[in-house]
Amino acid sequence: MALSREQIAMRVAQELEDGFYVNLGIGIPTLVANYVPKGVEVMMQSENGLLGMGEFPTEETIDPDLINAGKQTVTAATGAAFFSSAESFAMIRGGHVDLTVLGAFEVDQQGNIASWMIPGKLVKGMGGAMDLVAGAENIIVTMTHANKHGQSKILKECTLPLTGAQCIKRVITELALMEIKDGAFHLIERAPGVSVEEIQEKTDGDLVVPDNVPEMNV
Amino acid sequence: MALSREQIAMRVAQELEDGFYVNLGIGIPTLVANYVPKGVEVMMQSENGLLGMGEFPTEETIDPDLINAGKQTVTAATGAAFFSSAESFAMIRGGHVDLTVLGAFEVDQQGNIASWMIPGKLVKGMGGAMDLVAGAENIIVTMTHANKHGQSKILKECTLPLTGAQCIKRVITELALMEIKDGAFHLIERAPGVSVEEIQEKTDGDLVVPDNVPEMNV
Amino acid sequence: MSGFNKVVNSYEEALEGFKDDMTVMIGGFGLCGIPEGLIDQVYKMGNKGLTAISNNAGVDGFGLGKWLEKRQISTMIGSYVGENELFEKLLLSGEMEVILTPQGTLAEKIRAGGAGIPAFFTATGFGTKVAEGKETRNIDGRDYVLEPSLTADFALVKAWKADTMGNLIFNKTAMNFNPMMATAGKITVAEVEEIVEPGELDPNYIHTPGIYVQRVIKGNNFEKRIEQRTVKA
Amino acid sequence: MSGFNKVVNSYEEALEGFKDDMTVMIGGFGLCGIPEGLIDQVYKMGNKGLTAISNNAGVDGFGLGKWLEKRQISTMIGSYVGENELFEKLLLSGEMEVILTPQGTLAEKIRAGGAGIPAFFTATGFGTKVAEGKETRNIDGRDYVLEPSLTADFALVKAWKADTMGNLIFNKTAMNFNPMMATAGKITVAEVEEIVEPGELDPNYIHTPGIYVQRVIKGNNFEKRIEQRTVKA
Repeated sequence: MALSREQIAMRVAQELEDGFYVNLGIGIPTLVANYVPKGVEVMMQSENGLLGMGEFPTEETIDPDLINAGKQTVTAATGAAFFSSAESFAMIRGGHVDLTVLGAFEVDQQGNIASWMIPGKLVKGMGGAMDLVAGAENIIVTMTHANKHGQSKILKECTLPLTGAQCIKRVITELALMEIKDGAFHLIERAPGVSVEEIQEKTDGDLVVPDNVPEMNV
Repeated sequence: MALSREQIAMRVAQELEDGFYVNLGIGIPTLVANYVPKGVEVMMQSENGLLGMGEFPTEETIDPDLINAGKQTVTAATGAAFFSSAESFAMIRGGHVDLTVLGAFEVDQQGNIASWMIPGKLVKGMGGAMDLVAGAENIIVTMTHANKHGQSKILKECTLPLTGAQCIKRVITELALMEIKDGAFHLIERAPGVSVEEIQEKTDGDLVVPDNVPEMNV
Repeated sequence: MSGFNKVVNSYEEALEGFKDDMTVMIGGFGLCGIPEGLIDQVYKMGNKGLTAISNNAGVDGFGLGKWLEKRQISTMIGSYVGENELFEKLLLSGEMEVILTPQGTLAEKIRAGGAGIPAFFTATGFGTKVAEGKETRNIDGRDYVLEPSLTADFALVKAWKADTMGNLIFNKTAMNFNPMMATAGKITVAEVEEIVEPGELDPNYIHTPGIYVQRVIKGNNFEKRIEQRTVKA
Repeated sequence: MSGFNKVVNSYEEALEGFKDDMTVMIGGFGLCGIPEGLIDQVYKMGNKGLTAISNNAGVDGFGLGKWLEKRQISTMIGSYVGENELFEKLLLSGEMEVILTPQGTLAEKIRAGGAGIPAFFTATGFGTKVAEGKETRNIDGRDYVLEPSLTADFALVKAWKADTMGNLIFNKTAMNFNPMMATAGKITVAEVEEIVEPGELDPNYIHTPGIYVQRVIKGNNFEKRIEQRTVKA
């Protein structure tokens, strides 16, 4: 069975380590915060100037001066810090964030990612995504394996304008966890009940398949 | 009569305008703070991270965590701010300081200044002087017109390693106030009782002398 | 009056000298931490041909969305701008040029402008459209893009508190782009919620020292509109 | 123990992994705001071949002057360093290399290192010895020097207060180079006067967010020696 959005987030959450500073993008990545493993503490970085993003406020504690990068009202966790956008991206660009999780339209086997622009449609802008992919050593991309027409988004070469070049090393989709190295996707885990054949079929890029592909534990 | 150190500082102080942010170097420039004209308020910037340097402390209020760029214990004026060295030089380099006053070994008619190094003697380093001369639009150099051997320090071309190139526009010595433009020194004012001839004699660089050279009012 | 008293008493005075075709920075992230009254005043004055530097472009009818109504912006520099139908229309019709800049690069370009750094290298955007036409360089095995800095004729920022000398503190994530923009304006105007006397702000916790700020105005009735009102289930 | 508890209980632990030939940044301006205990510990350990990045080099027998006694520094990068007889001797004898860097450029190189900016242009030093061998460029009519950034294996900083998560605040001008250095060390160790629980420092006034800090140690008995004790007449 293909993973639900929640299950993708659960699988990503297994990559969290105690003491990690983490930046979660909009969409599925945001859900990761709901599945932090027991005994693991993480601090969420929000690129608009907050380290230590807390849960959503109540109607009573809502504060228009306290939002996240998705412009949602949030709270500050214990031990949080506020700072300017320049300081925030100094953290990101300087490689101080331990893990970045973000969505994408396409990734390819060179580690390129396209996530911000579909020519011909309105272009809203890249926001902080280009800085995030350029700054992080440790990035997980969450996305669906194919679009609604069944076309693979796990490509030999991205067709859309790039967000970053040769920066992505791990992708988690509803079907599989893959690593990108040496110019190919490497299948590491598959969703429970999903066959290697289905993954191969929906993967346009070169896919290296080891003898044994364990199922994810979600 | 040649000006005393205090009189040089007094003349410099006449250039202060109400609301100026000012960086004063070590030596004669420091004395300028004692002669701020009535009705004029200035804020002193100290490049180690203080805007709004106050007077020296008393024995009771002395604080090792509060020093100026000369490493002297100081106080903070009302309305002061503390910040990092990076922020401090952002102010300086970014041209936000209204007036910088510093000493020099030599200046020349191209506006070059040498103030930090005498080869063969120990080199202590340039500290913040190179940033100060590169960052300020409005710099006054205070210095003696000649060294103790009578050799002019107001030169056609600096002989010592430079602190900054083509950045100095005004020099005040014990004999004269000069402006540097179009590759020459221009005599603007002379010390009371000092003759134009004496100034010319002690000036190695090209000196443009107008018909009327008023005496300084000190 | 002391030369350090930067308080002005009207929005007209706050924006004296603001002209057509100027470059103007506007603080805020989305609608959080924007100088609402100063934005309204520019809207009232109706200046045209502006180059607006702001992370976002407001929403229809609020914030910079109002400048769009009067076609006041000829060039918009921001990182995420399309939350606004009118914006889309002006962009597609070619009435407005848009220069999309990665958010971190935008923040750093503004900081650099204020700090006298004319250009810097960053890995952000290498190999993407953002790097097109720009100098790139491999330094120690990694590829970087050279980015020039940004400054402005006016910087319009929003702070929480100011003293009369222009020392500023910001509140929580309403800080965002405001501190860098304050350093990068030839004339920086701070619209604030409260003005106090010098000495009332702790010098150890000033976010923006007064040297960067030319004018301070106490804002009227900040609306502080929330874009994504999200509460705990 | 939480992964965010960065408190260590001994100087040995604070400097675990510190080795010969490493590059180390040391905060402070003169003797103001230096991590006294960490400096002493490196002196005790006796590591050699260090590249030390610090605005100044201490005085005879105190601060970095102690490292000079044991000839621990092979290269010193600073802006103003000669207040120390031993320093002069080591420099003239060639036992130590000294790279003099303008103070503002030094501060910016360190900030850039922490912020992922590999190089930037500055007008400082153009036309002087500092620019020798460096790329220069005329940008919009002004001449600039390209300066690469600096990072370090260890950054040893002094703060006033920390919480256990490594959020730091500094006191007055004891801040100086400490915040930038905190961002530029692979391992940043903060020696502080007081350690408090998370939540006790106001998030709006944190100078150095904990993300930059790997270890926190409460210093013993700071001497805080004053170089120029100057009082009102």
